[in-house]
Amino acid sequence: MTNNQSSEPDILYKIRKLVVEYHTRGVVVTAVDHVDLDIQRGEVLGLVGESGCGKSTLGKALMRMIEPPGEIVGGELWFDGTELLSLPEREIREYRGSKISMIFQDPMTSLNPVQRVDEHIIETIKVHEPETKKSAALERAQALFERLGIQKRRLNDYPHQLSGGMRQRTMVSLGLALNADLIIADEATTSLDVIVEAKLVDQLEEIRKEFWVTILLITHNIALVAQIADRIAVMYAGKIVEIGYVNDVFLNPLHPYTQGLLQSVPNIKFDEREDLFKMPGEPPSLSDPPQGCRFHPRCPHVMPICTQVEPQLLENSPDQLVDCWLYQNLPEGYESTIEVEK
Amino acid sequence: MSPGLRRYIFVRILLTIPMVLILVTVVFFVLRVIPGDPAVAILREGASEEQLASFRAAAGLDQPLHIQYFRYISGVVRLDFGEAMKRSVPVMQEIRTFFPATVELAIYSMLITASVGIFFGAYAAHNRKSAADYGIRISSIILYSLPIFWLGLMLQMIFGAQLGWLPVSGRLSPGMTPGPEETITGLYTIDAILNRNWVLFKDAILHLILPSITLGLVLAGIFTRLTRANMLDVLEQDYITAGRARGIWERVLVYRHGLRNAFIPIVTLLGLQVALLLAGAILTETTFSWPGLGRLVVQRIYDRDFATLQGAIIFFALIVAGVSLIVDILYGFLDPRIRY
Amino acid sequence: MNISSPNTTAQTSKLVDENIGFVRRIWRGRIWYGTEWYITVIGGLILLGVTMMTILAPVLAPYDPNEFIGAPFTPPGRGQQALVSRTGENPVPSASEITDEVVGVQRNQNGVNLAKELNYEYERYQNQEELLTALENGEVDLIFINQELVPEVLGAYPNLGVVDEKLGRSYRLGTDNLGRDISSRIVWGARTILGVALASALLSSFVGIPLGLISGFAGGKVDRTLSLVMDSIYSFPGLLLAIALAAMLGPGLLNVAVAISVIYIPTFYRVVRGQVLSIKESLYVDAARSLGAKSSNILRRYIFPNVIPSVVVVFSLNIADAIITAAGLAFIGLGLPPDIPDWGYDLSKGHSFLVAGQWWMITFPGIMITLVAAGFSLFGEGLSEILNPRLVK
Amino acid sequence: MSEKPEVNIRENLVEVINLKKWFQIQSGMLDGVLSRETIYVRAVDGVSFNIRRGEVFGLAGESGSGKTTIGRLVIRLEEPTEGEVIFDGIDLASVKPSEMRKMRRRMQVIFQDPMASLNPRMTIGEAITHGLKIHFPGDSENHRDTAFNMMEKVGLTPPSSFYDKYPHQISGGQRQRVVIARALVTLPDLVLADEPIAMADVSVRALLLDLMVRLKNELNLTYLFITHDLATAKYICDRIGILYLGKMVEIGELRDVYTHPLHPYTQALMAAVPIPDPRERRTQTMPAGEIPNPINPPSGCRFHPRCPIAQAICSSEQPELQELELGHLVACHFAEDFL
Repeated sequence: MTNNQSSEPDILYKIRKLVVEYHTRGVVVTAVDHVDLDIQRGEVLGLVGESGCGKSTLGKALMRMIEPPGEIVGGELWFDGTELLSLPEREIREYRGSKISMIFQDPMTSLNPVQRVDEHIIETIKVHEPETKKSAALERAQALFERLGIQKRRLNDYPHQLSGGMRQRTMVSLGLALNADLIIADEATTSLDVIVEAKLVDQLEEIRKEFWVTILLITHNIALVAQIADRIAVMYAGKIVEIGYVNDVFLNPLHPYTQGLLQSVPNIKFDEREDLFKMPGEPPSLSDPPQGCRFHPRCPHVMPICTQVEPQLLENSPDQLVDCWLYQNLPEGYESTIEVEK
Repeated sequence: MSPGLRRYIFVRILLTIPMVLILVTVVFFVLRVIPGDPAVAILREGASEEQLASFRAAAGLDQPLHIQYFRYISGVVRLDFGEAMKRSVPVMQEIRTFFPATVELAIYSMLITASVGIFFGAYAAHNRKSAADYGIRISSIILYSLPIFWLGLMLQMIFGAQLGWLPVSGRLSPGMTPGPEETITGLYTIDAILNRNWVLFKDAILHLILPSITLGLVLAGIFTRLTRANMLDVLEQDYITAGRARGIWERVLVYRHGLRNAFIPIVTLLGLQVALLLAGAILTETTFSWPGLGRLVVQRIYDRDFATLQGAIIFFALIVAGVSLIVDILYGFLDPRIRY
Repeated sequence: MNISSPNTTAQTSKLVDENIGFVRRIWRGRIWYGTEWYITVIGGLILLGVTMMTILAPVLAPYDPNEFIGAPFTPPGRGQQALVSRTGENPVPSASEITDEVVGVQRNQNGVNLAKELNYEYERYQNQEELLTALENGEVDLIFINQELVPEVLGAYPNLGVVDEKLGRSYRLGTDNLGRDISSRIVWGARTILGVALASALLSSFVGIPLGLISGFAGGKVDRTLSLVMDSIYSFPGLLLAIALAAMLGPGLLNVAVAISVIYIPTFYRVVRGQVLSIKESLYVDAARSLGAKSSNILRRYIFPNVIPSVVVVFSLNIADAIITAAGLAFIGLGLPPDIPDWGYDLSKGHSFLVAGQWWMITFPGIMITLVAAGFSLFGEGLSEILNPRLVK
Repeated sequence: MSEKPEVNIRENLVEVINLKKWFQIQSGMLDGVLSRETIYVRAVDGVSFNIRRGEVFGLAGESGSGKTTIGRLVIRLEEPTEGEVIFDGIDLASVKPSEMRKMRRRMQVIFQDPMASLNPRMTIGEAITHGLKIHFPGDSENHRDTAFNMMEKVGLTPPSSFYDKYPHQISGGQRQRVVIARALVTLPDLVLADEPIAMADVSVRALLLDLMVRLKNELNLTYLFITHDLATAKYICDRIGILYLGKMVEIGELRDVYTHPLHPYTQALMAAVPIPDPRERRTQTMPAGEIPNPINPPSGCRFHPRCPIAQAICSSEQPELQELELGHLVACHFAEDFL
């Protein structure tokens, strides 16, 4: 475990200046652009953003699972004290599934249709712990299933015989089979019905406490992050524009994009925000992003500097970082056109 | 066996009957109804009027159509295709003597096709967009475009005439044909093993090499492309990515998870390959003078033997229908989504 | 809900929609499609070559394909003669001055035709020894021998000398058993093979496509019966059906084309029916129906334009198959009548002479068939990957 | 453009009475002959509701609830197994096909996936004017202007730069605006919107919702708004019906159903939808199990296996829709307890 300052919470995954590019059809697209992110041990971090903002790419990059034509071109991934980018492929493979595991969006296609459910779990355990006997692995599988509320007999079924909710819980049990430290859930509940989603979210909450596992919840569903996450990170066009505790960010969003986004999220409670905020424009294409701050074409408080120079993700107050010139002293030659109380 | 599977097989068996009926009817019409008088076409213009008449009588072509059809169908059901012309030997008996040779050639060719096809198809899919992928794709296209008999002739010339390593024609060297007491299956290699007659086995294998490579390689051209396409579909599925995210070895992912899933459609493709195989056998047997059913068909075309031609075609049709039935049932066992 | 890899639609549209010339757009496709583009272009070039060969056959082919122009079995590149006489007694400074001298020639060799052409007096001898002894003992003053034999002959008969060399024609690809020029037969053969393949592909598409459209669009009983019939034919060994048909119809360009086309009707049917079914279920057809469009309108403007790309791909692959099947039929003697130059026919003729070592009779037609068939397949495969990846199973 | 023909104003534009749609499972050639009784999926099993003129009637339900099928039955893209659909006083079953095609002008559809609902081989202009060509072949010369006018309204400005483009050359949001323009250009009465904004991003969604509401008022349309997202439905619907496994469990004014739902399933749904406010975290427990297999739905009230207040009667008798409050109907034997 790395020794870090006493006040500093225990950081499980330190991501520094991560850059991921896609080379498709003669066009270079920067999906993740110099992202800095700390994931604290034991927390649920919600990573939100609209389609094409790069959050899924970031999730895959954390497991070094970027397939060509994508490529991690820069940055450092400090997981529990080890820099993952420098590891050879053979060693990184050992991290996948045992230290970091992933749950995917569509439960219907995430399990091998010709392989029984128990074979999935036993295989995963055997890959990382070859010496464990089959029977021991089966017992662990049964315990996991029981813990997640699925009947044990379902272990001998084939994936197509399980319902959507059961399959997603199987994926969770696969993630926990080797006591992974971090579970990355990439739109894990998107294709589930809202009641099943709610139950899965409850279970994730219980599991987090019991298995002391950190969860990175990647989703476009901001209301879901409000329900379950401790902290929230908002991504826009390949960059993280704001990070903070959910209570702070939801009550006092700093970045104009976060403000707009939170006001355009529909709320089912009556007499709450009767009309949705209508943000102008559309998310930019990542192949030739706007100059300077990428949100400036849609930003209500745009300043001259915003259209030329990219701001930095800096700490505005303890535990709340924001990537916007409104909260940073401007380099000389530019003056702030809008008075904002710090 | 789950009710679902039993139902699936029962339906498949029932479905084969209309299929065979349609096939047999198509053959019936092809050989009789299309424009032009079959007798003239078979005996060519030179034939005199009474030769034509005797030919029609022998083939029963002078009967009204529905009677011909009724007699034809009843013959098919009893596997009795009448007498071979000018030989007064029941066609079925001739088929029974020549068919084992075709089966043996087909088996070894299929082994080559499947092994080359699955290996290179899976390899190409695994290393998509690499030089190997394009190399394999283009060479498989060229392989399939090779006319079978031309490849056969070339191999005969190089390995037979020039280098003299391999026999270029026939199933066995002269004088090696096993007597009736040794013939069990009619497949020399199998019989040789059963009788532990290693000399016969060696000779039979030597004779098999060139023809089965010719037929096997050409068909491997299609099979590689189809396996690659199926493997690509499978490798793009989420459960492969999910497996990778669980740290499973890349090789295991491709050749165990991937192939096991891709294997199901590949099995159905094998069914289709059998049809291509039988078609290819006709040309291969003619090139290598391999005494099989295919060569019999070609020879009987020269002899204008209408009955054998019709009998052989129907027999082939039944074989193909049988194989596709077996393949479909296999499909049911292989795919858990149907079994349960 | 959202697309995991970044959304590049807006950017890529820049690449496509600038209204640049057709050729430049194809060239720009290179970066767009990568290697698939190269495959399609190679296939396209082969097709272009074959069609040029078909159109320019009279210009390209040195001789008439059916004319017995040279001596049988002349190896490739050979055919030219050398004029040889006894040294010292050279009656004529060069071939052109021959007036009434008698020239000795060997039976079945190109010298005979050359002598006839230059209307010399000539004397035919059974074999080379008789010819040379005739020259030696003065029966004849000059003889024609194959140009490549000069060193060997002069070595053996020092008292002979070469008067003139490189006379008459050389046959680039040699001649066949009847002395016909193989290169001409190759050039003229392109027209035949392309004609048969194209005719059969057109025939099978004229029957297969409409049936596929009806079956896909109508559905219900019609669809079930049609697909059962088509599936049974589809699983049948095509060549055998073609053999039966060809045997019944007899030789003739159209007959062979019909024989081959029957096999490929199910292929067109299955692809078109599959496409129509998937398009029929698509939302934009539902939207058209809710607009109140008539079925004919939907078929014409919504379904057919979206089916065309896949039909083009199947058409191209189908021609490749037809070429190989036509060659197969010719090989077993069910091909075209002998007077039409056909690669398959040449191959089947070459078969018997192979043992005697005349390899060139079968090598060149074989290469051409493979090249043209591969060309169509490459074109089809590349196109299918570009138009809708992994469509043609 | 001819003004919409005047029709005697009737309170309900659409009346749906006991609508049923059963899909046969085995459709194989021999299967019909073989199996003793054919098995059906009862996707829609007796649903009745009315849509008032000028109203946005919401139809909400999870997967397998039959909401999309009902939508397609209302605008006659599919024939019902049983029950009637009365459109503006006309029973659609009695309308001849040719007549039905003319009626189509009055009922249009907006689908969920903008890319799949536009013909890739037709330009934006052709797509929008196709409806005009069918229903107003006469004045074809000003079809282009009508289309430009509508494109202006839906925010595809300047229309000339979009008219000749193909769907793959414009963004997702723009494509959905083309779909809306195509549906509204023939000035319909009823618009079926089947999850129209589910594919859009959160920031774009508000714009599309606002656009749809504005156009409704401007062209006095009536929407049948189908969605699985109750939070979004709150911002556009006037009345809402909740579906479960092919049956209507609750109908009512939006405020009534959202503030005090009477059916246990609706209550669970309302509680399950996450609220975008960390201080209001859900406490209610969720009903057990998942949506059963529609092939053999549970007997009696279909929700009874998962219902927290289920009694013996629930598994034997199917509850009918009763009006417990003015305009607030519910199909549950014990709904009174929640009044």
